[in-house]
Amino acid sequence: MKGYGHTAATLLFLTGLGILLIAILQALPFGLAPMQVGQAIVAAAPGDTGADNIVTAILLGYRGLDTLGEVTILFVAAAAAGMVLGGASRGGAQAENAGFILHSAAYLLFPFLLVLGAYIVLHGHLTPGGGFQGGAILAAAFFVPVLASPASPFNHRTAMLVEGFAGAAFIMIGLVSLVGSDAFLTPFFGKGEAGALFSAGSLPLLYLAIGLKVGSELAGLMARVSGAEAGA
Amino acid sequence: MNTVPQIIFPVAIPLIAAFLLPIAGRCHAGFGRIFGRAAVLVTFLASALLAWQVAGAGPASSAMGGFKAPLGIVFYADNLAMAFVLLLNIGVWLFWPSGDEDRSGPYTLLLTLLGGGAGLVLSGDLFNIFVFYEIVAVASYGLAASGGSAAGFGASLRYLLLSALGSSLALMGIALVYAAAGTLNLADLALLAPDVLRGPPGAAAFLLLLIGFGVKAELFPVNSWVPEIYASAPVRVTSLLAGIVSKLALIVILRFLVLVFPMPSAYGLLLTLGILGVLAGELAAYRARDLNSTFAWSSIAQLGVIAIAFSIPGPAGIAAGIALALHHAVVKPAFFFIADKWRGDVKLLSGGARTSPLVAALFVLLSLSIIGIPPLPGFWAKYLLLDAAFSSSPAYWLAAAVVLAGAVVEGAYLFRAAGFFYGGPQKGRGAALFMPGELVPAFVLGAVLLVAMFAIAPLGAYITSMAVQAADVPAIAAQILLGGN
Amino acid sequence: MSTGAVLYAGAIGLFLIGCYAMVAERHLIRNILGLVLVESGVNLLLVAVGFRENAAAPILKAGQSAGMMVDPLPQALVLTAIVIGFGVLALALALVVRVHQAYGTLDTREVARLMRVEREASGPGAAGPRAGAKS
Amino acid sequence: MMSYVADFIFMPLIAFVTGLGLVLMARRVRAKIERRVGPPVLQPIYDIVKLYAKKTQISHGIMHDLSIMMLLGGFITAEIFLPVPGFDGLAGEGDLITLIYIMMVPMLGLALGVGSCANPNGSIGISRALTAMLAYDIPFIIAVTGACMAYGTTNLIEIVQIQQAGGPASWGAATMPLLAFGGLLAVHGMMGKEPFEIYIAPAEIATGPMVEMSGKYMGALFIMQCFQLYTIGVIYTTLFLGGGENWPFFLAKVFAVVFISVAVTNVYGRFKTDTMIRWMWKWPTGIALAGLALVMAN
Amino acid sequence: MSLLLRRRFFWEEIDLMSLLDILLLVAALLASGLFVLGRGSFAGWLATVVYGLMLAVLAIAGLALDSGVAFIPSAMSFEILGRNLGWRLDGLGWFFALLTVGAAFFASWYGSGEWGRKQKRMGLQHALLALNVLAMLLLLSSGDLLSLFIGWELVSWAAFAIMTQGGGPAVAAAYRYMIYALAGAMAVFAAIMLVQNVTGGLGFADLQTAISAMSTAQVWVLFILFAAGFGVKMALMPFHLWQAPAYSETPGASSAFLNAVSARMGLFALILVLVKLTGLEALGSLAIPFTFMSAKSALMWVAAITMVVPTFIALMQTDARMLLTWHGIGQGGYMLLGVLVGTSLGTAGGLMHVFNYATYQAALFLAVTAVIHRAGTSDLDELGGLITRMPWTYVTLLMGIIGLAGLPPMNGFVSKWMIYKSLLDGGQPLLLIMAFAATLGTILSVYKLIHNIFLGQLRREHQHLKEAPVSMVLPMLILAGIGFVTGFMPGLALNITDIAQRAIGGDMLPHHLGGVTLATGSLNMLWVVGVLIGAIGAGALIFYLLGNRRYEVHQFDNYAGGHFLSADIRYHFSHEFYPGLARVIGPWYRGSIVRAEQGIGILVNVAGDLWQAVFRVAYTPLYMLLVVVLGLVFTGSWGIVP
Repeated sequence: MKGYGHTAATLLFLTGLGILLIAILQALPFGLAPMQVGQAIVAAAPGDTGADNIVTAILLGYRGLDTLGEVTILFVAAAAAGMVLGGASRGGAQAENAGFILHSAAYLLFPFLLVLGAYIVLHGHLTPGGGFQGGAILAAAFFVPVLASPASPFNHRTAMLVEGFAGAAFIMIGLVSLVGSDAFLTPFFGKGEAGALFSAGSLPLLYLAIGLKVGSELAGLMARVSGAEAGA
Repeated sequence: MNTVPQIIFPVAIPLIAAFLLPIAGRCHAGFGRIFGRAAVLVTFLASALLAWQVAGAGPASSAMGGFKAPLGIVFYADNLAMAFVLLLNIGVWLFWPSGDEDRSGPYTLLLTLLGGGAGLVLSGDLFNIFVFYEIVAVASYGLAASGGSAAGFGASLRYLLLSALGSSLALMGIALVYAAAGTLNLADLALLAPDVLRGPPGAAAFLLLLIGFGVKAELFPVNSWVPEIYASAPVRVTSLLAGIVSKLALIVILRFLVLVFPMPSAYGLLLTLGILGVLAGELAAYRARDLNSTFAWSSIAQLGVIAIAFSIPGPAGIAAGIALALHHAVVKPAFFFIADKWRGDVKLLSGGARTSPLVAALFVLLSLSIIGIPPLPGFWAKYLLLDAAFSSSPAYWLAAAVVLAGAVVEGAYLFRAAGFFYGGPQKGRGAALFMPGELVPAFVLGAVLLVAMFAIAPLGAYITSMAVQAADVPAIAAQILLGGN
Repeated sequence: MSTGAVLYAGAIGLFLIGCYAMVAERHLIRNILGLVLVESGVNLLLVAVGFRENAAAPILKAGQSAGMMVDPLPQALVLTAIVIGFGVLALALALVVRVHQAYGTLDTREVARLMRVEREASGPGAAGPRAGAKS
Repeated sequence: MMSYVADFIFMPLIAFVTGLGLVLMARRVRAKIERRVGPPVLQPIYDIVKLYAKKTQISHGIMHDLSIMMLLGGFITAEIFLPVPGFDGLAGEGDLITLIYIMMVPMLGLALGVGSCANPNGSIGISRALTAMLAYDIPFIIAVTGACMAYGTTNLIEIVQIQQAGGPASWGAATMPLLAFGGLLAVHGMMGKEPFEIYIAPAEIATGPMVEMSGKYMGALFIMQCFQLYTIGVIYTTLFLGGGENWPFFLAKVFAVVFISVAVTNVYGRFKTDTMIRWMWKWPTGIALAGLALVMAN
Repeated sequence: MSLLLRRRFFWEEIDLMSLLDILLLVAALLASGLFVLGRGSFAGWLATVVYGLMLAVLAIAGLALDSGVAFIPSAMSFEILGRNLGWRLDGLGWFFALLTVGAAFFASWYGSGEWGRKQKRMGLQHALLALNVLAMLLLLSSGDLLSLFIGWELVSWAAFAIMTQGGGPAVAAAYRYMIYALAGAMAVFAAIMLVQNVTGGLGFADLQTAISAMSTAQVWVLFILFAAGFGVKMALMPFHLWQAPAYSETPGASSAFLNAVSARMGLFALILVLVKLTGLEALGSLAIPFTFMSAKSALMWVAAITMVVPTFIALMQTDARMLLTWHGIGQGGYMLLGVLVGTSLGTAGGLMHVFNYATYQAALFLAVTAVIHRAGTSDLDELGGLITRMPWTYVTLLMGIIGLAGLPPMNGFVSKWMIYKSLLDGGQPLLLIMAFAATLGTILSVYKLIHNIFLGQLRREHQHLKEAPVSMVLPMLILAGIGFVTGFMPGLALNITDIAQRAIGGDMLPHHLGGVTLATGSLNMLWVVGVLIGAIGAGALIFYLLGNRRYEVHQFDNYAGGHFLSADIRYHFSHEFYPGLARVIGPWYRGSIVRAEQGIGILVNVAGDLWQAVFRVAYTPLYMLLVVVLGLVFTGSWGIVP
């Protein structure tokens, strides 16, 4: 009845849209798009930033502001979610500890997750991965115990502190570079030799700040959602 | 050719303040509010300083991270951008939530909104504009839900879904542009566009970007969220969204139109959406029953008018659009403040003028200005629009006719409401008695309108010079590509 | 089918499935999942744009010069887009929780109807200061 | 100025005397049709003198008296503006349109007077009289317009000269037969004769406007009737029958016009007000419009 | 020809520049002053005195204009958005300004007397009246199209403000007026922008160059926009529905002002734009294909229909004020018709009719307000026999209706005679016949007005009614007196209209104190009125000398077919006054235009509901999808077809 008419119409539109998109993409040459900026960056990245991982060079160097924006979005989303869920009833039944396996594994898993997360964050400029990916793993590290024993409340205070200071650190680094070479977010501290842990100037610092911020934010967010879920 | 590193301050200061605010809020309850207000004040001063510099020495640009134009991101500030940054700062300051809530949530969102909005207008890079647009979008989802009412959550969720889908379409548009042109810097694109973006991919890219950014700019098909959000969100958020943030999105669309897609199909698309927006807004507002939804529809219509203005090629259209945008930014929030105090069916407000004559008088003044009655600035904005519309192709004559017919319908429903205020015995529960504090922003805006009435000539000259500067593509391209060291 | 056609088809396929889920489905969670699918489709398209035939990943192997590399810029953009997607998703889920608590249902049409009923009911009656539940 | 004094005095007197003659003629014709002898020659004067000699003169207020003065004054002014052989009067100062409107002053005066008598029959009579005026005036005005368009002037003296230039062939009736005929039907209505006299017919509502008039008021109305017959007759002759080149011929034409109307009146019954309007707006108006079209054609 | 008191004295020395400035300054000060201290009872008298002062200033300006000065420039001019706005007063503007200030003078004098004291917010009404005068002066002295439009808007909104003072039904009528006025204003705005698009400027000269530079289609659009826009305020036929209820619901004194002058602003603008700037021959050359009519004749036919139909609608009204306002609409048709004939006689007739109309319409409205003040109602079925109680009001109403009907002793006759004469000489018989028919209709309906109010039986509740107070009767009588004096010596009024006619251009009308002497028939009111008064004197002599002494009888001493009259049975014929006519004309009143207006209202409602339904759908993302598909098709096709 009404529902089917509606789905039929949607399907019709979608096929139409698909055909049109395919037609447009045919016009764009696949695989031989003019890599004008990409080629220039690949050539200049090692010289400018000294980072092996060119994607990180772009993320923190050439398009540092994008990353700042990205971090802000995460921060805003977390703050908004916190505000939205702030009202949810905190109480709710105290669920007993999750099953034996999860409980014991959680504490076993915690150190490994921490080491892995830290490694990925610190080697962001060398190997694939970086602040965001590492941060996610760190967040998982802190969240698993909460899953394991919902009774023990997640320490939101410290998470919020870490989050705030890490974000502020990121911008401070940018502003400091502004003082140095009159352009926001310019990499400084020299480039160091390629491939070494302490190379690519201030990029690792930025990635460290991002890692901490993302870690604390996501952990806090997931804790609050699960708290709200329990309460609902 | 001046490069001004402080160009980043309007973006950086609010963001750093937003990050630190929860901490400040945690350690001392009252301090959170004061810290927030102080941050806005500092940003305003920085932006004012920058605006003064730009007005003096001409448009400034600065490459982020010191990387030359096509590679890195370049910020570009001209009079148009600075005007809207200042408008945003003043708006946030004026609509700062009243101090009763102690939670730091709305304050952080407002600060990020401030930073994101400034970045949106200043940035000269396509993807960077998308990121700042997302910041503004997420902040506005949060603020829309900050009312705490069930309807607020439902409305902002539906708005989130719609806007997120729009953003993905915009991202697809950016992908198409990048696939075609290989670069993301607006100035670079401006130089490449004539030969690369002319065909269907270019037109499709503009359409996707237009729909993506159109959600926030309340363009016709994608503004179905407007009535729900403005009905349920707190009044200060509504006035901020309706009055200022929607204008920023339109300015971004204008940037795309002027720099990257100066094609007849692009202008035609924006014109059709604008005309449909005016029709939809005015007619729906005529049938709305309570004041708040009336003004929600009418803001759709007004933004349709601004979209029509921007769709007129050449500096005249831009000048008209800016004038209309500034005027709407002053009038609409005041309307929402009045509507917030007089919720419910219009008929119940009869006799309102007796209990609060000043507010009724302000309502009439605002209605006269928004319809476009001569001595008031609204008329001069509409005059600029018609001047631009009539001097271009006949399609715009139709648009001008629609705008004029829209003004008549607008006059009809606004003065129907005014009729209730001034006429009729006071049968409903008495119109709300106003605590002076609550309506201060509305009266401030009314005063600004009156002052602007006398300062039309200088304002007009300033706006036309701003428009000429914004339409001068080669100069912008030169400033961004070469100026940024 | 050249790799390009497969990639583009995959991206657009994901996008269309996501769109269907967002538009036709009545369950809020399915809508949000549709949104995720749409975003992943667009991200895939963005990455596919930077693809080069037989080119290496944009990581320099310990000091040797850059060979024929894939375009790194879209990959950076995608990283940012993914994080943005995640942020919006988190907020969406938070809102879904609250909507469920408030209206008890997750059917979009039902929620829309309840909201309209509430606004009409609150309209004429509550002509005083806003009646919304102030938390 | 002095040359006009003679006109001021004689023109109304001539009008009054001719009017008496016309009234006498009307009564005699009616008597002949009803096969009876008819009143003596001076009967109209006897009536007027009898009415003025009445002891009780009932008045209904100052406006009632004023209306009598307006009545007589209006017609006297109209006579002065109406050129007759020998006396041009003030025709040079006021043209045909002025004359038509001066004729409306006594009608308005009568209406005000009857209104102030506070008798509903009177008011009903006046409402019917005004409706009748609306009915017959439209064809009359079409005829007048057509004539003026044909002659190219509204100055009555020149109209008469134009018609007399070529003898009877250049009379209005000759050059514009349809207009003349339409005008005649309208003039018949103006005189308030039989088919159109519902508003003053005794049998209808106690003589309508005259219900409260008695004594010298009724006398004044009798005088008005004389003036009315004379004025309408003279206007018609001036417009369509070549006006007065010499007295006997002029009087013959005036008596002929009134005779046609009087002859017709005694044969017909009486129209109701709305049928009168429909008849007047159908036949005379149609004919006059056709005449006007002819005039405009050449 | 010489003006009233032709002495060459000090006006050369006065710096002409400041005359218009003084006028505008005084008007502005009065308006703001009254808003501030409007409460006091002296406010009314103060306003009257100031209006008198303004009349004096205008008189001096008239002397200057009469001696050949083209216009009186004003120091006030702005340069906004590349357009300069200037104000200057030319003959045409001066003529209408004189009427405006004159009508305001009498209205405020009337309002400051006892009538004013009984009003709720008389102070506000005085202030709004002053605001209206200021707005009208700004409109009348506009120097270019933009200041004309600004003045136009100010006038329509000031009129809206003064209309809402009546409360209740007045607000609804004012709301309806506002929608009409707004639509008209937007049409004018579009027209002005069209002119600026063609010539790049907004001065009056630009309009003239634009007319010649435009294609006929554009000139047609311009003509229709200007005629419709200004026609709304003048209540030309299709846009006339709002005027009667709006002007009759306004409280007494201000409604007299509105009726006398406010609707004529539309005529001023029409004359200024269509007659003076565009020129009648240009309008005449705009032929309507397939017919032998041109734009000018089309507008004349509209004016003619506006003359006839409202008059016969007025005939059917049962409320005195509605009857008069419907006549106001009808009289507007006369003025426009006169001006459009094109001959100097026609223009002079049209302009003089504006002057005459202002005098007797104001007097009539003040008289009806006096009746309302005393008897409490203006419903013609509730009144009767007031002549014995309110004689002076009766005299004013009598002189007013004679003027309105256009009968000899009063000035209304002179201007109507000139309009008829110009129609006759201009070869327009059908229009002349319609004019005559309208005059006949007016005579019928004004008699109904005076009969139902003053003549017939006096009702029991009105036995102890007193005459209206002196402060109300005096202005009425003076207005009626002006009507009689300008009727007796039309030369005075014609001298004033000369100044306006000289400003319009075209040849002047040779006239003398008594009227007009033309080859094809002349009018000398000195003789006509003199002889009429003499003859009435003779009638009086006949009445008083011959026959016995008259004595009055009581109202109930009446012939009633043997029935004894008493106070409790109603013995007064006023309801459905013209039954015969009603049976014939009745079916013609189908109210087709009213239904058309409601039709538009319903259309907007349905469209509004449709658009709202579009937004209420739950699946908002579907729209986005829809638009993307349509957009891609649109852009795709565009791309393929370069």
